[in-house]
Amino acid sequence: MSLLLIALLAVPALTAAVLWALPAGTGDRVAAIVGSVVSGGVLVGSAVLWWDLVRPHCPCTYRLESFLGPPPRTLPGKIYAYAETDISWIPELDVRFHLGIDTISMPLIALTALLVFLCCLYSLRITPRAGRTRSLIALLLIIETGVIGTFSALDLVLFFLFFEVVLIPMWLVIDIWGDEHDRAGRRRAATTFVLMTVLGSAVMLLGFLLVHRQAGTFDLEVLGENPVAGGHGIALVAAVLIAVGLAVKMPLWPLHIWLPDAHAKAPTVGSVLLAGVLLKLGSYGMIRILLPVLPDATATIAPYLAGFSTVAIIAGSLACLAQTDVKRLIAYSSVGHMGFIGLGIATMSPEGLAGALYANIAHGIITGLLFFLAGGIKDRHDTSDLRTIGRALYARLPRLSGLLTFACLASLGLPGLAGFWGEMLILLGAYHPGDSLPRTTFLVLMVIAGLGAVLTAAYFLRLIRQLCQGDPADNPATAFAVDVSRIELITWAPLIVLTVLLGLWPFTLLDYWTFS
Amino acid sequence: MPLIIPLLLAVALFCIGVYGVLARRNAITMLMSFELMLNAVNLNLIAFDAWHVDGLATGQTLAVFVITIAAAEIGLGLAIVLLLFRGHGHVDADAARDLLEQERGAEQ
Amino acid sequence: MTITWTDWQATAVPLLLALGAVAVLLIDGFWRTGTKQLKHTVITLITGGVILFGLVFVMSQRDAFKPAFCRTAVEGPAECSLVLEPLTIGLWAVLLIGGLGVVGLSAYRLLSADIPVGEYHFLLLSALVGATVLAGARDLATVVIALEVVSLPSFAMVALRRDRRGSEAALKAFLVSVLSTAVMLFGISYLYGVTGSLYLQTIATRMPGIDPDLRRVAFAAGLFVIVGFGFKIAAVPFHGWLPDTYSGAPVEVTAFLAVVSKSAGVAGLLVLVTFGVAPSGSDLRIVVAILAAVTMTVGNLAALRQVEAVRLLAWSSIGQVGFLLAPLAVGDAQAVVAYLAAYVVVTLGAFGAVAVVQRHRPGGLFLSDYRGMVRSEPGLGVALVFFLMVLAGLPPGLAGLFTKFAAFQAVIDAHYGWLALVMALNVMIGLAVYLRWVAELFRLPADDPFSVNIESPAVGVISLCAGAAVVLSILPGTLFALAG
Amino acid sequence: MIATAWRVVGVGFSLLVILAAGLLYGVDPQQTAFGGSFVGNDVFITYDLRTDDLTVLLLAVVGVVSACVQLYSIGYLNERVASYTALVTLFTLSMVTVVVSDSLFLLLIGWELMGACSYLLIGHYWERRDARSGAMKAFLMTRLGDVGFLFGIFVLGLGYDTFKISELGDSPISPGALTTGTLLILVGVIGKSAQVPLQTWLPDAMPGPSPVSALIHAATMVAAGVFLIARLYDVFLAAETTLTVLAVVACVTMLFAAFCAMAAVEVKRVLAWSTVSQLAIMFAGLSLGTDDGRHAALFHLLTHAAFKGLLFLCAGVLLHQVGSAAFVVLRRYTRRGALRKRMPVTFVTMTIGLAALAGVPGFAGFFSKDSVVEAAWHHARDGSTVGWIVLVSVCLTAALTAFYCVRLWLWVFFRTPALAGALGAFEDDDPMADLEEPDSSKLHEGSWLMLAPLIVLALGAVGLGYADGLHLNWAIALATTVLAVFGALPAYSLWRRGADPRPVVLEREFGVDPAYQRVLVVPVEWLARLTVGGDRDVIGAYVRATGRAGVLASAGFRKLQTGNVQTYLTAAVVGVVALAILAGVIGS
Repeated sequence: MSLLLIALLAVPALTAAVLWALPAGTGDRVAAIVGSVVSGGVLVGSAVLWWDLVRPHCPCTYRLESFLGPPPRTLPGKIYAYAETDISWIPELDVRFHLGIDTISMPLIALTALLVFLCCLYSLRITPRAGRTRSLIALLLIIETGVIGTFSALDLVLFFLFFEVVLIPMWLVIDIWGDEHDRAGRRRAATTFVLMTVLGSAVMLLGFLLVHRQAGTFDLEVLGENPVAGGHGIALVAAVLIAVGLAVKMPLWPLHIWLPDAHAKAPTVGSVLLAGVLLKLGSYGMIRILLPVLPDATATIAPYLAGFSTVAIIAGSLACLAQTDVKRLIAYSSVGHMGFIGLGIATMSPEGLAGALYANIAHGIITGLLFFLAGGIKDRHDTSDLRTIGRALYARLPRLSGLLTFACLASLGLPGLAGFWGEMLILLGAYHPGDSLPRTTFLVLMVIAGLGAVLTAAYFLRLIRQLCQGDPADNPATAFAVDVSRIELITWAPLIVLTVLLGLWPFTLLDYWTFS
Repeated sequence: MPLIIPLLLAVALFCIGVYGVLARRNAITMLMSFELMLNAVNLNLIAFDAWHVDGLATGQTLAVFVITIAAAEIGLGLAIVLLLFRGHGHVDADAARDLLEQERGAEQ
Repeated sequence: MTITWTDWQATAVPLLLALGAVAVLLIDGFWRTGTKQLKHTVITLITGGVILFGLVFVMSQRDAFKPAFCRTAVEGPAECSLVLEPLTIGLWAVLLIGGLGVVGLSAYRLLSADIPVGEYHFLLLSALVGATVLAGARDLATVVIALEVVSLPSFAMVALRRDRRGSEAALKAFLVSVLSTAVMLFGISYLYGVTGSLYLQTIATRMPGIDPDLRRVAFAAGLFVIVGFGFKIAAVPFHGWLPDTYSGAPVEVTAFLAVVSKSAGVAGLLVLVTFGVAPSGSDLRIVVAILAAVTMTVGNLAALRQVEAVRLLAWSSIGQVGFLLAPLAVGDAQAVVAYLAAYVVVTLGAFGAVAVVQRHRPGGLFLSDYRGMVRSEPGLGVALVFFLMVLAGLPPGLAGLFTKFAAFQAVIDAHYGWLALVMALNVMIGLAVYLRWVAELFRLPADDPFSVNIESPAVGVISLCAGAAVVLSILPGTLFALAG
Repeated sequence: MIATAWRVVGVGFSLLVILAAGLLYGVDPQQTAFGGSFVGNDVFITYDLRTDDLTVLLLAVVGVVSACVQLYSIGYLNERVASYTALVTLFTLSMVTVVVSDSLFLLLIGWELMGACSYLLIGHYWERRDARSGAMKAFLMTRLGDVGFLFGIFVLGLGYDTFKISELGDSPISPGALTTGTLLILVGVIGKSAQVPLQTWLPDAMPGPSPVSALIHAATMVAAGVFLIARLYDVFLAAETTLTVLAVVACVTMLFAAFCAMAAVEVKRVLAWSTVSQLAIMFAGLSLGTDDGRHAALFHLLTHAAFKGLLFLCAGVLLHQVGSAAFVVLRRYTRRGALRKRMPVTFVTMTIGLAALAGVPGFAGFFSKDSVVEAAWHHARDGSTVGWIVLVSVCLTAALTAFYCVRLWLWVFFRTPALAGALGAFEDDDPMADLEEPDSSKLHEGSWLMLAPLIVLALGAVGLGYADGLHLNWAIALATTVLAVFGALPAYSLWRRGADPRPVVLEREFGVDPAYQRVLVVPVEWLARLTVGGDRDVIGAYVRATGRAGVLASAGFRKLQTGNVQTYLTAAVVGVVALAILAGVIGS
């Protein structure tokens, strides 16, 4: 099935090329349709791939056993590749074109495919004011290629490569289709985003090269078999470099500074992909590379990683409490949530890792939904500033604001919705972290993170209170033609359904991630 | 004659040449300073050649080449200076400043 | 007495080029009848043919080892002045490709009218002769002479238009270069004095053995030699002449300077550093590393705010040289050649695009003149974006990415951590530089979009470069296979 | 259309719950598990259900009250019905989940869903500021408790190496872990049941619709804390410290709340505070650590659900018909006895409810409270300090309860003999005190949809006292009755004199809320502003500074580019020297 995986990578990119080949004037609508069809195909393909992956025959799943009893354990983050493609690409540099998936990366790939598909679907009717939908769709597809590639790369250089593929398209998306009222602002946001990320990935590359110097290979499978030992010296340096590089992407406090602007200025689809998918590259990299390749060194830096993550949780939540812009607020909430994920990874415990992975998915879905909703509100009011929008949205847009409330509740980790399991497992992981880690530190961090969860609730309720509730009398209701249009409903429905499903039935996913 | 004397002389020549290149504005003078420097080199080469006597007189050979090079350089240099004079009406090296970038649309 | 022997195949390419040069000169001189176009075309064809033949020959000689002008040394292996070996092959290939590209860029109706065709091509070929010899040279005398043979024609080319700007540009380049030659020769004289030989390998073998008092002298001498090349490749702080000369010379000549003469300089430095003057572990390599760090930083930073296309390319080429010096400092010839190859190809393309715009747009010097080209001139715009991305080393410009990657790897493997960090920083700055241009290209044109029908030769050259860059991006292995 | 559908669903679901309770009655305890997956080596997350008599009891309570409330709401509410009914139904569902779940995680899900529903329902009238703030406050305070609850689950679950409630306590556990875990669970309980120090949200939750108050904030959700401790009773029994803490909390809370109720001037607020103190009485019963203590607590839970639900519904009728439940407004109608005459059913049922609350002999509250007292007495007799504390404070609370019940009853329904100051007593906190007489002719009884539930619950408030056989300890019964009378008399005499002295400290409810405001909310807002400022002016400043530095450097290099070739030459020569020195330094 490795052909299928390669197709998942190639098809979007080729489609993008084809779209650009289309004449400029025509084909905006066509482009949207083509994009939707293709990304839909990719979604189906990833679904097939997933099904094939978890089929009993495959050695990297334990679905059957999990009904019989405790499934076998796997090392956290270590790849048990399926649908492999392994071609020597640049022998001089010891770079291989090595792709493959396992149960860690598959859900993320599916998530990517889903979100891109929804974005294209959304663009069928609702497009940024700048027009040029053709290019927008093409860029979205290229981003899809890059992200799926990152999630399926089994070679450090390849990982780095796909990691970089995403940058320029996203920069263009923000720079061209961003907030049409604030030209300089969106330009600055885009540039800050791309430059910080590039610096981060360059630093990460240094780490990879150090790993190569120590281990003599870039191949994740080989490195998983015999990781770089030693918690100090070169290994430590490499771990720090890689962690910093990924932390920029993730982003962890205090490297998060590019995020609020980028999310706030980006067009709706851009924010959705940024928050839903791109941030996951960082956390995925940490799980996929740091833990299995540099276990000892990671153990050395884990407490600091956890500390910064906790700071991120608190700082993000506090920052949200003082925001006056919907999109900025949601962006900062991502900082907090990614902080939770970072904490989960830093615990190096099975619970924490499973939680982090689960939170990855959940955050992708919920925040995607949130940004869709925020985009809807912004399109209707032509601003995302709370004070300008006014209050009492319940009166003006009952359905939309109802959905917003739902999404907020989901995002603040209400049990029964997707957000809960991730955070719960992460806190559980922090309650008894990996053996080599200082337990007391993590207990303190757990408590602080718990308070952070309360703060999260606080700012989301504040948002609901300031935006949805309020006396219609003193904000005269502007009449809106549609509350929630059909396309919006179609686009958002899958996310809503998934939020509920993942909240009520976590077991299917959790069974994939049985670490020891 | 100890080796050191010609070497010191060469260094002195070279330094004078460098001074001339940096201090004098007239292009022709600068070319002459270059000549001084190259001759310092020649002096060195000859001296060293005399110092360790190897089979084929490498130093002297190179010295001959250097002289040739100097000739060629001066030839071209004079041509360029001529061109400069035709264009600018003077041969002051530091007065030729047409090629500064224009300040236009610095921020678009 | 000593007998010297020669494998003439090693000298075939330079000889061929020299013959071509003479032929061109003669044709130019004795051509009376016939239209200007015909003459120009013929000359172009001859020049191109000669270079192409040389290229084919070089490619046919892959992984051969053919020394020339050798004599049995007193101790150790034979001492040779010119050696044809994989490294030489790679460098020659790069140089010849560059030359070919420049010839293509200066085809009929591309070369600005007030440049005499014959001289131009003659000078071009003779400079190529020097460049090829320089890449193969293995003794200091040959190096010096070859270097001069590269430099002097290029100054002449700069001044070839015989106007104010040209003369000034030539003067600046000339003065700086002459000073550099003098300094280098001074250094060489001391090297000779210390080691008693001009053969690189002999120097390399004797260098460790010299008595400690002379060690500092030897060090200073090596430093002078390297500095001489520093002028040539415009490493900071020896770069002052470059932006002015680039903006003063005709675009084709600028392309020549940026591609051929710069590659020649790098080739010479590479030969010097790897073969004799700075054997691994010597402090001189630290000097080169420092040069690299300073050069890339200053170059990129200065490019950050440029508003003229050519000047931006000039400064960014300084930054690129910094990146070239990094693997050079650790003596990784393979990485250097690969980087050089990628750089040559895309720089040719970029200059081609710039030439087109400057030719068709009155006073089209500024980045703002490129606004919206992706929409109005899709082919050219996309190609330019691709070239810039290769220069920045980001996808889709995989050729640039992997050559930078190789540079990083070389530096890291040689334990130059600090240099690697500086390079990482510069990747960011460089990206910032090129993004400003890319942004202009992608913006919607405010007024009069740039749209013309481009001359077919230009289209040919640019699309060739683009095609080559694409191929190199898909199969970066070929880049690294160049130098064996 | 949708609204009707939801109404049908809601009522149907409540009836279903009642049916389930009926079917399960007397059936042997059963457990079923579904789902489930291992996370790590020692965490097995699964959904388990269980049924036993505790389940049945709670199911019955939930079913009946929610059925009543659903019916009542049909008459009570006529805007945003769909969302309202849906949420009430969802709430019932989650309460049922809590009751039947045997897995701590499933229980947590139901537990917090209840909180969410309560938040949304309190905010039902989101136009009103007090509703908005009340809702937010309620959610945040309970959430704060729930974090503790979650940590408690971690400690206990990992301590006992299982997250099945029915298996907790089987395996050995370190005493430290046990105490910590139970205490953390207790935090969650305190938050949910509005005990000190997290009590302030319940009175502020009153702006919600009265049926909601009846269902969530009186009968079921707030009682979930009691249920939870009863469910985990074996674990708590093992943890002495926790029980003592619980006892102290309970006693403080019951008195505190009772005092606050004595000074409240709005019917629903009085009832809210009384709910808090009644819950405290249940906890007191549990804190005794004896079986009959537990039994008494659950008995009180049952009766309390009936009469407090009833009272809230009555208040709802007043609110619905009169438009306000503030004493001062009601007084206007009362002064000519209008209220009593116009709404006889409400009057009668409310009287019954108040009687039950005050512990008038023969009514349900009387028996349940006595059983608590009796349990406390037994425990105290065995020489337990906790027992004594509980005994004393429950008795005191009985007196105070009688006081505020009588006060409420008299002031709302009866004209004062001393007409002077009859109104004045409440004027000071009344915006429109000098309004002319309202036209009480429009005033009339609520619809039968609303009255039927009243009657049902009233029957409960009377009859449930005899639910588990009639066993009466005459001495204690006498004592409590006397105490009740002692509490009632001052209220009566004050009312006769038309005076209602309200000590400031009581009116301010001991100033807890402002204190929280000052200690928690203000600093957090301050910190928030600090963080944003930090991001903008510290971290962001670094980024901006980097950019600016780049620009400046670039400009500087352009300045160096003088165009004068000799500058370049000089720079070069200087560079050579500098390089030599630098490399020399590095080399040596």
